[in-house]
Amino acid sequence: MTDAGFVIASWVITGLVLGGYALRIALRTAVARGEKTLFKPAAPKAENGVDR
Amino acid sequence: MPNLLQLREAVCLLGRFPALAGLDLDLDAGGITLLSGPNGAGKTTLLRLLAGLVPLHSGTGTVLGFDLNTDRVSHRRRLALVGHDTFCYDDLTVRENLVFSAKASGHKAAMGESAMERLGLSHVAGVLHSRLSAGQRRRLALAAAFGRDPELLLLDEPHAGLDAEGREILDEILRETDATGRTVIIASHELERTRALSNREFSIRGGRAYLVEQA
Amino acid sequence: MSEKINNRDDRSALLPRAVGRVVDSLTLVSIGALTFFGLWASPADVVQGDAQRIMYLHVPAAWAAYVAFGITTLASLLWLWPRTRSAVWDRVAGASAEIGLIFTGLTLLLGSLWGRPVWGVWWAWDARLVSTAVLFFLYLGYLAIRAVPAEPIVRARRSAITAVIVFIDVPIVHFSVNWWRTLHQKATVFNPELNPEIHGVMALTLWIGVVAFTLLYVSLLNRRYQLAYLEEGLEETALDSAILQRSGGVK
Amino acid sequence: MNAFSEIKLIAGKDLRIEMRSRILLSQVLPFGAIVVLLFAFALDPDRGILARVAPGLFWITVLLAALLAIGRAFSIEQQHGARDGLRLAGLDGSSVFIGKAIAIAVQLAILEAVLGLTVVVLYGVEVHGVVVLVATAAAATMGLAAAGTLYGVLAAGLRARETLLPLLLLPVLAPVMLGATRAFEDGLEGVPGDAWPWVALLTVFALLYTGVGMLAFGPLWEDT
Repeated sequence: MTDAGFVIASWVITGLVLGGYALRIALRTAVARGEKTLFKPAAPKAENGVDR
Repeated sequence: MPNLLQLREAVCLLGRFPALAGLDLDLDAGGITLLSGPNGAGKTTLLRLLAGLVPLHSGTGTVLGFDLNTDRVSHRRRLALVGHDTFCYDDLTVRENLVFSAKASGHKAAMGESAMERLGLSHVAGVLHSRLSAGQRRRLALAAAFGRDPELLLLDEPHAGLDAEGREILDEILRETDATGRTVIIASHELERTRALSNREFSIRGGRAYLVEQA
Repeated sequence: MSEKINNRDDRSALLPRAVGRVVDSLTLVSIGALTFFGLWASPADVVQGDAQRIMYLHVPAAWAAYVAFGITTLASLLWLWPRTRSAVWDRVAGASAEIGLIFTGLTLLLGSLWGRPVWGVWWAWDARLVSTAVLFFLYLGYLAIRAVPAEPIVRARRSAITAVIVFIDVPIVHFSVNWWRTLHQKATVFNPELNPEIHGVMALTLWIGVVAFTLLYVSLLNRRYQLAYLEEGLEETALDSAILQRSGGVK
Repeated sequence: MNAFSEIKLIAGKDLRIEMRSRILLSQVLPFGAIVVLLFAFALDPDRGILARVAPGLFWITVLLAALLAIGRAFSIEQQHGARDGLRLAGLDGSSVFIGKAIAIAVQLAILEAVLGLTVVVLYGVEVHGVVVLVATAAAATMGLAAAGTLYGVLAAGLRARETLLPLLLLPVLAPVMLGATRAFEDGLEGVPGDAWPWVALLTVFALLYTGVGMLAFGPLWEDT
């Protein structure tokens, strides 16, 4: 791979990593918002906490 | 009589499950109080909350004058809890466990020794915890608690797993403790036996407490 | 223990909505500018050629990672200090550490991509690379502790303490690794140090990179914070109904 | 009861349990020995590499064995709710921390002595600079015990503690591993002068984590 290839790859990877992360936050936010209005009150979660 | 404990809207979580769901409870010092109610009602969690072992999720509570939201540690030396576990080490003998427990709570080793005698464990003093029978372990757990000379005694199913003789010893000690003005709280399924001892009863259901009118 | 904190009645977003929008747009603009300057406007390096352009991402990413972990530490200390204790700081600490971890991972990836054309290897035992890798694992551990479900106040306290004890290790790691490489590495085969005298357009580009990644960090932090707040709200709602159900609807 | 007798009580209890159960002798030491043996398989003893890399292999082995010892120190508190009993006793958190750290340090010291001897014999290491080696081992052991106790209580009581502890602890202990290895190399190569700065670094690490541990152990011990 040429130097330019590495440069392009670095930009692409940066875009994928940061874009992917931002997208994940956005999706989870949408889910969190949606649940709140769609199923109110949300169903109680299963009991799976810390063990003592 | 001074107020011993007060809980308001107490919520305690086991993981994400609300074991106590807005429990209110008021208790004055002295006497023997019985907590009755079905399994999973929240009795064990209530006792652990009073002992400061689990935090309050919401609500308020004071025990022996300490606010459970700001300090659930300082009152511990003045109470003892007998739970389902023995709180003892497998690789220590009966005597070593009791002496350790007494010393750790700031008492003399002799306190542990005398509790051992009182519960009739002297003949197994040198036996490792891991080799004790279930009944002997129950006695050991009781001895560890009594060896701390507590102002407030919290007992979770203390009769379970004890033989007839052990039960007699336990009831005798409870009466003595009561006579000295200390407070005992017992969670139990053995209602006949414990009702005879106690002078008030709360029924715990669905993570809440309800006063039972005495007949 | 410590006094109770109110988990619900505090800010749902870190930045006011309008400010958040401005930060978001500035982030996009500055990333555009960085791409333009980094790929076209700045000249190729005399020694490293085009490969040196990776620096315009690598260095800002490392910078943002350090800022993020710094904020995590600061927020954790603010949580631990009774007078400033607030669920806000717990959320900031968690959100910032997660973003920091992403940036650290990216720094390592970019360093590797840069190392290959310049040094001829994907990985070199360079002091900075090694300590960045250790940093990555330190904060991975912190986030693993955060992920363990617990009573909110318990989780917040545990996380805040963990953040502080993790942070203490950072200078020790840096110091020991630097010392190790300088004591035991003979004349530097690789010269990972940036040419300290970067002039003109190259310096400008690097600065744009730092600004862009800082803005990106703030923007991500704001969003991640909001998400943490929303998810706490869902937990709380679920818990309220569980409590209601358990007590048989008595209120 | 003063802090000193509380510390003595806790350390004495942990060491007595260890003497009875002999987990260190019957499990941790053999584990360390087999790791030492496996390194020889992997690196081929005939090439003369073993003696040169012995310090690194030794400290990696100690580190892995230390993880087991630390895990054990907190698993004894999990059985039969012993931890609840200890919490109810109302002991000072920093006393429990120091007590448990001392017990772990004693066990690590024994472990290091036996494994060190094994490495010297099996890898054909010529021992020089005993003073520097002992000082290094002492400082590193303190650091391992302090950081190990602190992270041990952090992981104790959590669902995934067995897997969480190594993930948390190994990066934290990376500087200890690095410093102790370099100091051992310098000591064995007959240039102890180079080793002392590393010993100083190890000491700083140990003191730092002891200090933080005394502050942080109490709340962590309560919460998990």
